[in-house]
Amino acid sequence: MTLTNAVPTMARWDEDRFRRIRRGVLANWPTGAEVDLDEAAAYHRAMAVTKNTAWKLRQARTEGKTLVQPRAGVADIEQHIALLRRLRDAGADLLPTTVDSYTRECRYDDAERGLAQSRQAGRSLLNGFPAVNYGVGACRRIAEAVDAPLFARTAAPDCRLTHEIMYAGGYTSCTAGAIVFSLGYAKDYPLARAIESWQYSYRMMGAYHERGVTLSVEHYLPISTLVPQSISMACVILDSLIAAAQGVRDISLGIGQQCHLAQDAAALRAYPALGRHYLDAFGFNDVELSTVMSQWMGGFPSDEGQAFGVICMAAMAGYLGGVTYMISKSPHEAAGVPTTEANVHGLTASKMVLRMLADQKLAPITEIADEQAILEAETRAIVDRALELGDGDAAIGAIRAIEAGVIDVPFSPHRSNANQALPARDWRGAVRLAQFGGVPIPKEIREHHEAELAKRNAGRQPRAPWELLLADVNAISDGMLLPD
Amino acid sequence: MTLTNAVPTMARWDEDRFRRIRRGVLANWPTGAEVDLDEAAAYHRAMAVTKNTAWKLRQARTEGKTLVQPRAGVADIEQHIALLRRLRDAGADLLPTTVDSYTRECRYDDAERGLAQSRQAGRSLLNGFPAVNYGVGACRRIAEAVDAPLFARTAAPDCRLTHEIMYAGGYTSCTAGAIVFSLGYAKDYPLARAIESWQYSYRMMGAYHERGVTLSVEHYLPISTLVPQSISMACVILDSLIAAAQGVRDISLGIGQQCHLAQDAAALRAYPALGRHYLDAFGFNDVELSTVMSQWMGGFPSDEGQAFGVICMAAMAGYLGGVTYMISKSPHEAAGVPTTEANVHGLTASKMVLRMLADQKLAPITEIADEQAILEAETRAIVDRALELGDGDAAIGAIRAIEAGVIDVPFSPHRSNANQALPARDWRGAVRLAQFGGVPIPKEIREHHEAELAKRNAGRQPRAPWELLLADVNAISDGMLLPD
Amino acid sequence: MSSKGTLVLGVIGADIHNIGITILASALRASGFNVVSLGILVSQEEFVKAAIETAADAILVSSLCGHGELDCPGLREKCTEAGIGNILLYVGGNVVVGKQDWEPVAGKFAAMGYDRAYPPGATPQRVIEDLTADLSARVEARA
Amino acid sequence: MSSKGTLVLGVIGADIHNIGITILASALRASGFNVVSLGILVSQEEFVKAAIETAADAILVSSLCGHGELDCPGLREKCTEAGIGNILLYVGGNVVVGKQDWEPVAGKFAAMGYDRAYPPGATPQRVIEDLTADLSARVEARA
Ligand code: B12
Ligand code: B12
Repeated sequence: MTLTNAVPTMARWDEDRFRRIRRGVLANWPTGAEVDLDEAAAYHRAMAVTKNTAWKLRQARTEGKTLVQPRAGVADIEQHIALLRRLRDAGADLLPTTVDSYTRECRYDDAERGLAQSRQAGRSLLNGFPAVNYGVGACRRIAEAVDAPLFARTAAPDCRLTHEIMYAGGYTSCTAGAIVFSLGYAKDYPLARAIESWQYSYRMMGAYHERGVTLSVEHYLPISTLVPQSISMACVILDSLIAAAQGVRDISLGIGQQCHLAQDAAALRAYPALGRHYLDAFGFNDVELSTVMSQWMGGFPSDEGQAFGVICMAAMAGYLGGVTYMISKSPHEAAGVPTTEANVHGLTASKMVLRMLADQKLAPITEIADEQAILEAETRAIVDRALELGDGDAAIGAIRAIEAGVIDVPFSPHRSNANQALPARDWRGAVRLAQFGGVPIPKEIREHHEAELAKRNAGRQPRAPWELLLADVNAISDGMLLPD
Repeated sequence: MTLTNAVPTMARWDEDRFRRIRRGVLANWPTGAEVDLDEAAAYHRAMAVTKNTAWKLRQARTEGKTLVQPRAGVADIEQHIALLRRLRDAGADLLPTTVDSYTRECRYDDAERGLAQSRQAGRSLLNGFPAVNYGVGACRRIAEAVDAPLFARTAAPDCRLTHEIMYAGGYTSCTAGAIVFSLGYAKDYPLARAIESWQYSYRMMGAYHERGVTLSVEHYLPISTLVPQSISMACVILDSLIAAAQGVRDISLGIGQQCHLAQDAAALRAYPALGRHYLDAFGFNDVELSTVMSQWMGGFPSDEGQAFGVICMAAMAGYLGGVTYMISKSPHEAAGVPTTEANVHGLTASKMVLRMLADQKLAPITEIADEQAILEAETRAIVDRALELGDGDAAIGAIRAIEAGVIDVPFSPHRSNANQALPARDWRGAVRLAQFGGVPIPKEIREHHEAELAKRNAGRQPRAPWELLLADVNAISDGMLLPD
Repeated sequence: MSSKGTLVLGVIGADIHNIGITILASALRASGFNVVSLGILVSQEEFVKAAIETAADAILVSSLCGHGELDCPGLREKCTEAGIGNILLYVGGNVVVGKQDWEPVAGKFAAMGYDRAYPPGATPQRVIEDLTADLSARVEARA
Repeated sequence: MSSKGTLVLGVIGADIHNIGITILASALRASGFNVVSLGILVSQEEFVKAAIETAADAILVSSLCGHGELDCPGLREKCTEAGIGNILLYVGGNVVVGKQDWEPVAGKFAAMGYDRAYPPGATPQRVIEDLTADLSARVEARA
């Protein structure tokens, strides 16, 4: 799996390079031999269009509907199929297959061991479905067992073989992003290598597109607990440029819910125009854009009622933000992988709120406009600075921006992350920056952050930003938005 | 229990009349002998003020907080106490004691039988706590076992003995209303008698007040599935006038959630000024007013996730309406009396949403103002007409208004109810009237109802109002606001 | 018989939940039954009396409030005493207190002599189908 | 000893959940421990190596992703082989897949040789109290 450590540009790979590296990728586990791109593209073309994510998302956008996708993945394929069918019956519009942690880290031998031990124990010891170990045929069995688009939910700096297997297996979308997954999931995986690994995956999707099959990606920064939405959005936009350059033609721009209705909705409302702006600037006018929100990605309350409160607030924010689809959580979130029933209830609660609100055709709440203007200005400032640093190249720019702390993700485990920016919630629970580090937030907005944070701290014992942040991190799981 | 059938006026009873009737009331079941009003008032005065509902509501109003009260009642007192303690630990601000159906109907011998059979079966065969059979001492045991205000949740045309026992037993509030409970809970109990029976209860609370103890009432029309909020509100205001006239000094004005955010919030926002207007007009300036919302009182979805969706929407509406307190439902609502855990989860979900929203200090959504103007005009039209019919007397006016169909409650089981008004949801799910019957809705608003309903029906097969109503009644339990 | 049959419908005991029977009555009427609705707070005696007076084919007992185990036993016996022991008896609503497994509950009501018992949220369609089947089975049996 | 003790902390296996240990590390430091944080994706070998190099008093293994049953067995044995068999071993996070009763799970990790195992959502306070107690008990035992 030869990957250079040189700084990659965003330029589209030539066929040769893709083919050369591909041999190594597919050789990495026996099931790689099952993949034949032409045959797989034909398989997709023969599939009902209703099973294609891009088609389904386009339909939802046209009808102004919000779709819901839960997370789900277990070690045993029969149980996994049963789980997906139950979720589909309960109203899931898009069906997930969450891949286990070993597979994410390309540790297929460990996944094999986990699979064997799971079979022995009669329950899943793996936290997801080890798709690579199962191979293409097994994935197609899943695809043929359900009547909705399938989503490969895996995330790491290198998901190439998983993508090969699952896309050939009839999946039509995946969670994605070189930058977002490096900053969210990696410690010392070099950024340059991560970008190349993702360029491979994107090029592969491009190859499908050239064969008449549109595959979709969902970009979002998974470590979103208190990361300002603009920082997430900037990463997502850069990843989207990198993806589009390789030929990806259907992208969902994602955020994680932060439980502040106006700010969450504002991010979702800002996304389409922002995304369009940058993609068009690079000439990617034919890339279709959707928006997606993951329900609260921080520590969940262990009380199941409170968990439903968070879930229903997410649905509310998604509705106000006109989101295309939403990834639902369950009342078991704090405890562990949910039972089927708990998973279903997270889904049905979300859909109930979405449906009831959709009928009411509410105007956006007044607070959204202000937050949207702020997020737009911030995101543009970060992306523009990154592109400037990269001399107009999104890949180079992203790496330099991270190294310069222009992109700085609080809590990122990645060694390249600056860790100088510190967020905090303001007096109304909106996420602001208490320390800006190298993040180029425009001056007036900086002052706004400071003023809103000052209102929160007014009349209280002064607290160190770090201390405040700790309290804020635990607040939702303790049952509130702002800690007392 | 001598009650006349003559039309009662709202005039305050003289001591003599109260004392005379009281003997009969207390003689109705042996535990009645335990009640001594002076001793009971002293008991209340010695109680911590934090256990007084009026005090707690005033505090909530001052702090702008929303309190939550679940429903709960089982046959066995030990289990009932354990249940209340658990709910209190989970954050219930006001503690309920839901009284069983036999007690509501004054069938204490049947309640006794239900109690005996419950003990035998080791589970509650009664749907509530038979407070009269237990008596004053038992109620005080409950009051002393918990540290929050206790609410007697009983409802019927005649709750006099239950009130005597529970108020003497340390309870400080009850669900109430001659008009609302006649129309919601009775078939052929004469309205005049119901008013007299409630005047007795109110006079009793007045007697406590004169002894330094403020007891509270919660007025709301329990049959609220699709009853326009203005009709509910008119009934509640008339009941409040009748109550205040006998000396009640703390009243909560209630609605049932109808799952339309703006309309529910508008009703709650309209209430304080409307209530103040009428109470002041009659000189009851010293009556304190709160607002209360019961979460959706129609058929609940049996899917527990969907049920949480409804519960969280209620919290959202309550927040937007600035409600003083809310009665929470549980995910078991459609199935039966909830387990303790299910009850707790309905409570914690509600509180989570309320807390998260409170921190965000949102401005009212734009749709509220229009709905509020409509509800105010409608409610005033109905109440004014009723008072006119009663020559300025709320009791006489209420009876005549019901008989004239000026007050007309869809689905009411009461034989005096006209059943000519038919509601329906409009294109955005707001509840309108499709047939007005004798309800004096002002002309422009009438036209507004018609126009909004026409938008819903535009381009569809014409349906009879009754047919539409049936579909609307089942919609929420089927998982949506507007049926397809 | 011009109608599909005469049904006596009511809410038993101290129970006041009348929305379900309102919906049910209108659906049953629309599908051709002759429905005699007694409303809420109906005693067993009133059910029997109405069934005799109207020569009803079935009694439909609604019990939502949870007191079904207290209010429903004995109705079959009262019917028998009154000479209508074979009348079709249905019960539905939320017939017991709390969320319980349905099978044992159904068994209890069968043992009380109810021909059919319905779990919470039974749809009018299902009731109509069952009534149609049960009543025509009886007509055939008599023929 | 100027600090309350030296702790090696990390997220084991293929697990990348680092927010918990970030919080935990900062709380432990604030309360006087010397914390060596290895971050995410830490192998058993790395834990042992770091413990030896820093002469650590305890190893705190975080496992959120659910693979605790696969990733955690054998660490005690590796410690023993490396000559630090008596080191205090804690494990916490969401150590198994799914919402499970805690008692049996705790038993499993005790059997693997962990001195303490924590259910989901353990607070730093509790960890600090336990560490303080366990480490001072050891000091006393040695004294
Ligand atoms: C609305 C309502 C009320 C209103 C009733 C207004 C009115 N006049 O009708 C008010 C607020 C007054 C009320 C009061 C009480 N209620 Co109530 N109420 C409800 C609620 C929310 C909806 C009922 C309803 O209207 N459903 C809609 C209709 C269309 O559906 P349905 O009634 O189920 O009927 C359908 C089918 O079941 C079927 N069906 C019905 N009967 C029959 C009979 C036969 C033979 C057949 C074949 C079919 C059939 O056909 C109908 C059409 O599809 C239910 C919970 C729920 N289901 O969500 C609780 C519920 C029924 N109530 C309950 C209780 C305990 C009470 C109270 C004792 C206390 C309280 N909660 O405040 C009092 C009782 C007073 C009394 N004396 O009986 C409990 C019963 C508990 C149990 N069985 O374990 C329930 C289940 C709520 C709960 N989970 O605790 N209630
Ligand atoms: C945030 C999060 C993520 C983020 C992580 C970002 C990051 N870089 O940290 C992202 C999105 C990337 C992610 C990915 C995945 N996640 Co995740 N994630 C969470 C989540 C929502 C919150 C974790 C968190 O930050 N909590 C807040 C911190 C402060 O609390 P904490 O971690 O519990 O730590 C505290 C205590 O537990 C204790 N503690 C922690 N470790 C230790 C160790 C010791 C020795 C002691 C004494 C104490 C202790 O101290 C901390 C301070 O109080 C949890 C569910 C939840 N808890 O709500 C799921 C959860 C942990 N994730 C889960 C899973 C399955 C995954 C994925 C496999 C798939 C997925 N769901 O997408 C991938 C895994 C990737 C991988 N290779 O491991 C599951 C694990 C399932 C299980 N155990 O049964 C959970 C429980 C969600 C669920 N219910 O399904 N996740």
